[in-house]
Parts: sequence; structure tokens; C-alpha cells
Amino acid sequence: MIGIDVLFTSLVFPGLLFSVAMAFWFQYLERKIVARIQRRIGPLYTGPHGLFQPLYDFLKMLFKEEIIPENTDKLYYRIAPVLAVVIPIYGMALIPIICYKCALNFEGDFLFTLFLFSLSVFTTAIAGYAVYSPYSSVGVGRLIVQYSIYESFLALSLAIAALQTSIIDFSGLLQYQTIHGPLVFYQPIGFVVAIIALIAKLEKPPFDLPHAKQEIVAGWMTEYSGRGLAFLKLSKDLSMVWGISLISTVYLGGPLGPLFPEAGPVGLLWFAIKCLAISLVIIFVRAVSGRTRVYGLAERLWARVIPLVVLQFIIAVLVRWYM
Amino acid sequence: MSKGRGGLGLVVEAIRSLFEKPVTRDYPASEEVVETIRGMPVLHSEKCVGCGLCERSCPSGAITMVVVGKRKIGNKEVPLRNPRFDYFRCIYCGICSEVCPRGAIEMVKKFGLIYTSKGGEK
Amino acid sequence: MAEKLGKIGRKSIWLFHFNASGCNGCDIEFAASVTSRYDLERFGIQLVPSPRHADVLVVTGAVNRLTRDSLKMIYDQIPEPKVVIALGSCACSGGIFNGCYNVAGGVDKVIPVDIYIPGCPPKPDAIVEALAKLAGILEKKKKNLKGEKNGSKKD
Amino acid sequence: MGARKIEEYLEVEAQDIPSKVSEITSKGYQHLVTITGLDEGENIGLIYHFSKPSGETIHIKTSVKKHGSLPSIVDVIRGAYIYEMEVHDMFGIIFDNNQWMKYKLLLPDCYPLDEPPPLWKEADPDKIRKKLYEATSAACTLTEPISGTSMFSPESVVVPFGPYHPALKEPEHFRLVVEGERIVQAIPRIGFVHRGIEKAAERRSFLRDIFLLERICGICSMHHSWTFVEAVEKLLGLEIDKRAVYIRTLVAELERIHSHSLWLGLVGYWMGFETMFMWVWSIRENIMDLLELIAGNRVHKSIVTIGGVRRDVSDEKLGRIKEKVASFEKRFTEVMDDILTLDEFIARTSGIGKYNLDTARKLCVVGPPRRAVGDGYDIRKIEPYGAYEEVDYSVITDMGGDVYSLVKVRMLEILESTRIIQQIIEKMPSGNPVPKRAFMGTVPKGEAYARTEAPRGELFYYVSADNKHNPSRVKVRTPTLANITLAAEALKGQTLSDVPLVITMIDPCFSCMDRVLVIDRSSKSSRVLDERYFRRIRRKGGIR
Repeated sequence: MIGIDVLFTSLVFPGLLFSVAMAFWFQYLERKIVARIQRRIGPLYTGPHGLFQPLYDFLKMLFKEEIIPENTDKLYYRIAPVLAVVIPIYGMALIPIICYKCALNFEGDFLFTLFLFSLSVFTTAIAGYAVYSPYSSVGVGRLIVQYSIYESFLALSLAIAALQTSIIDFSGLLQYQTIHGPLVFYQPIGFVVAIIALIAKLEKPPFDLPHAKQEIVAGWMTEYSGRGLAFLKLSKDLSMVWGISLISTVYLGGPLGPLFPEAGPVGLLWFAIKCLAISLVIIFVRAVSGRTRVYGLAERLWARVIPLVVLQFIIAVLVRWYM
Repeated sequence: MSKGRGGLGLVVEAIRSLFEKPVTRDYPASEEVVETIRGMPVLHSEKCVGCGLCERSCPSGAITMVVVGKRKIGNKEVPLRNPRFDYFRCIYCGICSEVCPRGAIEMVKKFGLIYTSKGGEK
Repeated sequence: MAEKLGKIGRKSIWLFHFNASGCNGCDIEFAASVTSRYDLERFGIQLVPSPRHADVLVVTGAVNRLTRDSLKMIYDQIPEPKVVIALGSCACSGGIFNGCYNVAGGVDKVIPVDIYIPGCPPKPDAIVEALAKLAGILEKKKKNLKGEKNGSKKD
Repeated sequence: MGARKIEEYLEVEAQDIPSKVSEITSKGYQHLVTITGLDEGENIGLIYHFSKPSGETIHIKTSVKKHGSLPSIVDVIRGAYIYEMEVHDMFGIIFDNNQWMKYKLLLPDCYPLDEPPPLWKEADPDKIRKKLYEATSAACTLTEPISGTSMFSPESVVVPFGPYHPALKEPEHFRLVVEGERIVQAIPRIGFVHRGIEKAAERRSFLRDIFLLERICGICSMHHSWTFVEAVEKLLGLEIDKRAVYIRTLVAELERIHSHSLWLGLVGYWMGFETMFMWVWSIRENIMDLLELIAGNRVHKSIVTIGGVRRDVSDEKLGRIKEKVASFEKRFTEVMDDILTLDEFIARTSGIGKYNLDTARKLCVVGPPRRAVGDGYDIRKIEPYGAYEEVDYSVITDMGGDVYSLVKVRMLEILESTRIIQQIIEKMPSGNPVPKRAFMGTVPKGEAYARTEAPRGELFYYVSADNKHNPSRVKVRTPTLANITLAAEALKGQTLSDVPLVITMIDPCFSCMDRVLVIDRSSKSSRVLDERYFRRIRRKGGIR
């Protein structure tokens, strides 16, 4: 019989309900701040200051008619959106927020999260290739190109964090950070590189090539409508929540704060503050930058970022040897 | 031209506009917004003599003369014709009110003409 | 017309714009209504890149022979609860180009139209008001304007 | 003056047009403005308008039997093929060795063959329209037979054609002959916005024509009506009140600022940089307010009328205009300085769509694209019209010849326009610009042409009247029609993925509605890709 707390963590707290709410909250935050930077008011009339706008978008899409274009692969067309939503939720359930070792945490869960992190791209690839339209096939082509570029140093920067602490699960990481302070003091470059890679993973400008609105219609999302589109858009927001909470747990010590172990829920407060900080950085970069060309993608990301990661690698080895 | 601060300037500009009041204008449009437009033609039928000059000079042919009543010239009974405006074809240029010898067509300062069917309600 | 989108559908309207051979006067006014000063996004209205995602099809320009087939195809691609807005006098009835040999004269000769916004071009405020009415927000705002404004607005 | 009555022609036989043209070009008349077709009863008159970069113009007239043919001048002036395609569409004249004859430029492909070409006098628009709209849609769409399309490789998949427009883009069609990925040749196919305006203009009175011709393009509408009115005033021999000329120049310059800042915002939009789009367009709003203050309508000002201006601008309004333009200029330079020195912006735009000076000259390119290669070809200086003599300003030129230099040229032109406006407001004479009665009369027999500098380049009008209420022929040559050949030329050598930025480089206005049909010589299959498809950046090849 599965324990009640396992059900609770996977379905309610860091799992389904909490992460979907966080996804809507981050989408709302992004739309409001980007609007304010552009000197206009974001969504206003749905709920207090337009807070329920993402929820209304999602519900509206659920009730719309779903047109499946002919000669598309029905199986993949149905599965891809569902898979795309499940993986981030499962990933979120593993993140410890109000405890060192929550119900679902097991021995090597940080390593498992790294694997899940790189797996989530293939669901969107399947979604794109399921449809017989050149825009989605081109969009997915770009998605894979972009994925192959950013995935290398995303995994590297997270792995270096594990290398320095020689621990591969979240609770161990949190203990290490309570003793030695947040990892960001030792690995600032790793932190910055992880954020850049996260922006590329979330396809936010300056790396929103796979679904460039002005260029290839909507990239791999072109042929989706109704339910499928609702889930795909939700999965993008969920992977934003997941990425941000992963980086804040690894680098900033998610729930750690003054009186964390004693009063459990206070950890949620520190976690929220750190996630908010990271999301503000991402939203600001999104608002201020234009899209790079595919030529620029490789030289901008690879040429500049890989040396940084190697430097960070050397520092981590030195710190670990010295520590 | 060259003194631009590039990326830094952009970030400063973004932060500054983040905290300034948004420029969005409240709707429905207030009075001072409406008074500068040309408005739409409305007929004052008592002044109209039915000469049809407006019909001939309307660029998009939106005006059609319609028999309205009787008019006495000398001793003959002549049908009085008044213009009817098709507000879908009208381009709101105001030529009819300029050309009208009697000034029977006045450009009313009002917009927000929204019809949900050719019938013209809502 | 707003009932067609349903209660939730009215709160988040996604627009798709199609330029059926207009003089792009209406297009720049429509694009201006998305920018900061008129900001359609406060009603939850967004411009979407693909007809599959759209709820409302905004058509500008008197349809000419070549764009007629594309207009029909785009109309069929939009999922069901859909509304068509004819923006500008050309789209409403062919406007000044009535009588030209290559012009079909208005969008309603090709696809069923729900909302007409005449004007050459209609001001962005008129577009904002029309879409606010579609989003069912205008009535609520008017109600709390201390009773009806001076006389019913001719709309 | 920018407009002149055409008194004398160079009568030439149809056959020795090429030799005459090459002799003319050697004498310095390199710039072919356009070729005008006239329906003269049993044969078609053709007028070749040439002009020197310093302003003098010369007109060669010839006439051909209906359905006749004459040699093409493509080998003398490369840019002429676009005008010959247009005359072929409108008058049915075949130009011999112009190999693009079998492609239609403006008309839909299902144009009824039994009907006479549209601009003949006996062609009746209603009959043509009825036949056009009965034709089955298959005949009308230009899908060439596609052979051997495999399912999933993007190159050979036929896109559901159909001009699609997020926000503001217009459909465009180039026929690209491709060797693998390099583009060998591009042939434009316009027609998505062809409404048959020149035919409609012949059937309406002069006053009504002003409003029709103004709606050819929504962004440079005032220049269209001004050029047409200049030509008609030359035919009538009218003298215009000084203040009316100044008000016309003021509104024209405001429109230039509005059109250039619109384009600059769009460049940001193409690069996915939406904040720049929002900023530049919200700054541009106060220019639109000024235009509405003066003329009552933000886009179609319709302030010009034959004999003067429809509304006077009071001094109080002039004061408001002056300080609003000043605040616009300060705000605009502040934002654009930051954007122009952004290294990401430079990397994205410099080196794209490079072209050099002699291609621009050979293709008779006009406006900012010509000035961006160093050739100061600006009608306001060459053939000054309106109040441009009394105003001192400098013509902006740049040596770059790519998208970045075009952005600089257009930005500096905005600053020049603000300077012009300040001077105009100071020197505004008093007087009564509004004519007493709107012009309803007939225009005496004669022909006249007019040229003005529209935001996109040189706009040319040819009006001929024979003392009737409506003109007998109105020929409009918009600047984008000339620049389209440059876009086609600049595409050569580019890869498929650079097509979007190169097409937007010339700031295509209404008249270049195109879509791309690719004839892949190597695999013998051709695919219809519409411009939206061309925005895809990468094909399977590796990252360069």
C-alpha cells in the first residue's frame, strides 16, 4: 500500500497541484513584468490584477475543438503532450522543499533528476515529428540542434556541483550546504552557466528558435490545438518551474535559511524567495534580448560558455582537494 | 550617434521603464481623444434640398439618394430626395459635408462603430 | 456575439490576423492596438502565430482573387468556437475598391463574418473597444461608471 | 518642380527601341523610371521614361499593334524586366527576349483568356470580375507539378500555400532557381494586393481619384495624393498658395518619420526583439497624434486637394507640433542610440543582403536602399518640389549596402525630417491655403508626370487627360516595385535561410506581395514555399 505521504508529495505538495500553480504563477509574473518593461499593463481583468489569466488560457484551450491534421501519427500525437507534462511533475516531486529527506527522495535522486532533465526534450521532439508539416519538422530540427548545444554544459555545470560535494542525492547536498554555505559562493560560474542553459532549454528569447513566432509559424507547436496545445504550453511552464527549483536547490540551497530545520514550512518561504530571484533574472533577460540566428547560436553558446565550464571544473577539483 | 551605451543602455532603459507608469490609455476613449478625429457624416434632413452633389462626389459611392417626400418648386410637385449613408462603404473622408451647398451634412465626432451584423445592432 | 466564445473563452481571446489585400492602413492600426499605448493584452488578448491556436480571425482588406482561396483555407483551419472580425471599411464591404475587377468586395462574400468594424482605418481605440466588448468587459466597466454615461453610446 | 507637363516625345519605331535606349543611357539617362502603356484605339502606345541622376528627364514613345510584340531592353537595363512584365500583364504586349514572359506578375493566373487585358478601354471590370470568381480555385493557384516528394525531409515537402500574416507581414513570392542551397536567380511574383486601381482611376472624377489613389498604400498615403495632385495642377496650370505648399511639405515629412519609425520597430520585431518593437512604436504614437491633430485621420490624411489643402493649420497647433516633434526626437535618439550600438543587433544585421553600387544603379533602385550604397539619389534634392528649396537639409548616404547601413540611413533621415519640420514651422508664410470650392471641373487635354520622394523612394505618377471629368490614363510606379528587383538581385548567392532579412531590407510596402516558388534544378522537383516557410533558419546542413 503506497504511503499517504508518498501520494501527498507526488500529487499535492511539490508534485502536481503545487507545480501547476507555480507554473501559472511564473507565467503570470513573466507576462506582467515583460509588459511593464514594454511600458504597458499586462493581463488585468481576470481575477485580482489578472492573476488567473494563465488559468483561463489553459481552461479555454481545454474546451476548444481539437483538429488532428490528416496523415499525422495518432499515437504520438496523443502521447507526446501527456508525457511532456508528466516528466516535469515527476521531477518536481523529487525536489525537497520543506524537509531534508521527503517521502519520495531515494539514494541517487539527483543523478536521476539529471537524466529526467535531458529526457524531457524528447517528448517535445516526438510531438513535433508526429505531425506532417514542414514547420514542425523544421522546428524540431532546430530544437534538436539547440538541445545538443545547451545540454552539454547544463549537465556539466550540475555535475560539477555534485563533483565538489561528492554527493548524488538532494538531502546530502542540503546537508553539505548547511555546513559549508550555499554552493554559489564556490561555483558562481556554474550558477550563471546553468541559468543560461535553462533559458535555452525553456526556448525563451534569446534562444527561442524552435518556435520562432515570426519565422516558422509556431515551430513544433504549429499543428496542435485544443487539449494537446493546452498540455504542451503547460509543460513548457512546468519545465520552467522545475528548472528554477532545481538550480535554486543545487546552488542556493533551496529551503535552507535561518530557522529551517525546526519550523518546516519556513523552508517553503526561503525556497520561494530564491526561485523568485532566479525567475526575475530569466524574465529580465527574456525581455531585453532578441533572437539569435542559428549561426550565432553555436558560436555564442559554445565558444564562450565551454571554457567557463572547464575553468569551473578545475576550481571545483581544487576546492574539493583543499576542503 | 556613437555615444550609445549598447547593452548597458538597454538594461538601464528597461529598468527605468519597469518602474515608470505604463503609457496604456484607459478605454472607452475619453473626450479629448475623440475631438481630433473627422467623425462620421450625419444628415440634417431639414436643410437638405436633394441636389445629389454629395452622391456624385463620394469617393466610395457610399451615398444613395432616396425619395423621402414632396417638394414644391414653382407650382410643380417634385419628389424630395435625401442621401442615405452606407456606413460600411463610407471612408469617413468628409468630402460630402464640404461639398454640400446647404451644409446639411455634419461630421459628428463619434467613433466606436461596431456592428455585429449588416443589420447594425450591438 | 460574445456568447459564442463562452464564459471562459471570453476571458482569453487569441487573435489571428490575415491581410486579404488591404492597403495595410488597417494592419498598422491593428498592430498599433497591440503596442503599449492601447495594449490588448490587458483583456487577455494575444496575437498567435498559427491559425490552429486562434479563436478570432481578424481580416483586413477587400479580398482579391488570389487571397480568396487562402482566406477560405485559413478560416477552415481555425478550431471551432471561432469569431470572424472584418476590420476596416474594405473588409466590411469592399470600401473604396468596390467596382475594381480584381476585388471580391468585402469579406462576407467569402466567409461568414460576425463583427464588422467600419472605418478607414478604424482608430486603435475603436479596435480596443470592439474587442473589449467581445471580451464582455465593457458592460462591467460601464456599470461601475456611476450609471449609464450621457446617453447610450451608439455602438 | 517635381512635376512637369510632357510637351515633346522622342518618337521611335518599335523595332529599334533597344538601340535608342542604349544611346540614351550612354548620354547619361541611366535611370529608367518606368514604362507606361496607353490604349490608343487600335494600337498600344508605350512611353519609356528616363531620368538623369541630376534630374533631367526624357520620354521615348513608341506604339505597337494590339497583341503585338517588340524587343525587350533587358540586356541594356537589367531592372526593366519588372516593368515589361507589368505591361505584358496589363496590355498583353509580348517582349521578345525577356524570358520571364510566361510568368504572371500582377494578375491571378486564372485571368479569363477570352477577356481583353484589363487596361484596354473595352475591358469591362464587372464582366472580368464575374468570370474571375467563377474560375475553379485550382487554376488560380500556382502549384507547379511536384514530383518525388518524400514524406518528412523539409526540402521537398509542399507547404500548404497561402499567404499567412502574423502581425504585419505581407505575402511575397519570388521564384528562386536554386542550385542545391545557393540561390541562382529570383523572379518576383506580385499580385496578392492587386486591386485594379489604375482601371478604377480612369472611371472616377479627379476629386474622387485623390481618395482612391491615396489608398494604394496606407503608410505613404499622403505622398500618393500629393504626387497625383501635382500632376493634375500642372495640367490645369494652377498656381498654389505658398502656405498650402508649406503645409503639404510639413505633413509629408511627418509621414516620413511615421513610416521610417514604423519600419525600425519592425526590424526589431523580425529579430524577435519585441521590446524594441513596443518602445519604438509607442514613441511613434505622438507623431500619429500630430497627424491626427492636423488632418483628422492618423493614416489616410487626405489633406491634399486640387488647388491647395483641405484644412488650415492654426499657429497654436504649429506650436504644439514644434515641441512635440522636439520631444519625439530626443526620446527617439536616446532609445535608438542604445539599440544601434548593441553588439547583438550589429551581428544580426550587418553583412546580410550585401549589394554594391553598380547593381543598385543598373537595377534603377530608388530611395533608402540606393542611398545606403553611397548614391545620393533623392528627388527632394534633384527635382525639388513643395517647400524643399527653401529648406536646407543634407541627404544621408552610407557606404555599407546591407541591412545595418539601411537602419542607420533611415534613422538619420528621421532626424533630418525633424530638422526640416522645425524650419518649415518657422518659415510658415501666412495666406489662405484652402480653395473656396472643391475642384469639380474638367482638365484640359494634355499629359503630365510628377515625381516625389516617398518614404520608400521615388514615386512616379503619369496622368493624361483629354478635357473630360475623369483622367484617361493614370500610371503609378511605386518605389517598392523598383526595389523588388534589388531584393531579387540581393537574394542571389545568399542561402535559403537569409531570404527573410533580405526581403525586409528594402522595407517592402503593399506592392510587393510575393511568395516563393523554388525550382530545384538538381532534383527536377519544384516546391511551392511561401515566404513564411522561408523564415526557417536551418536546413539539415551543419552549423556554419
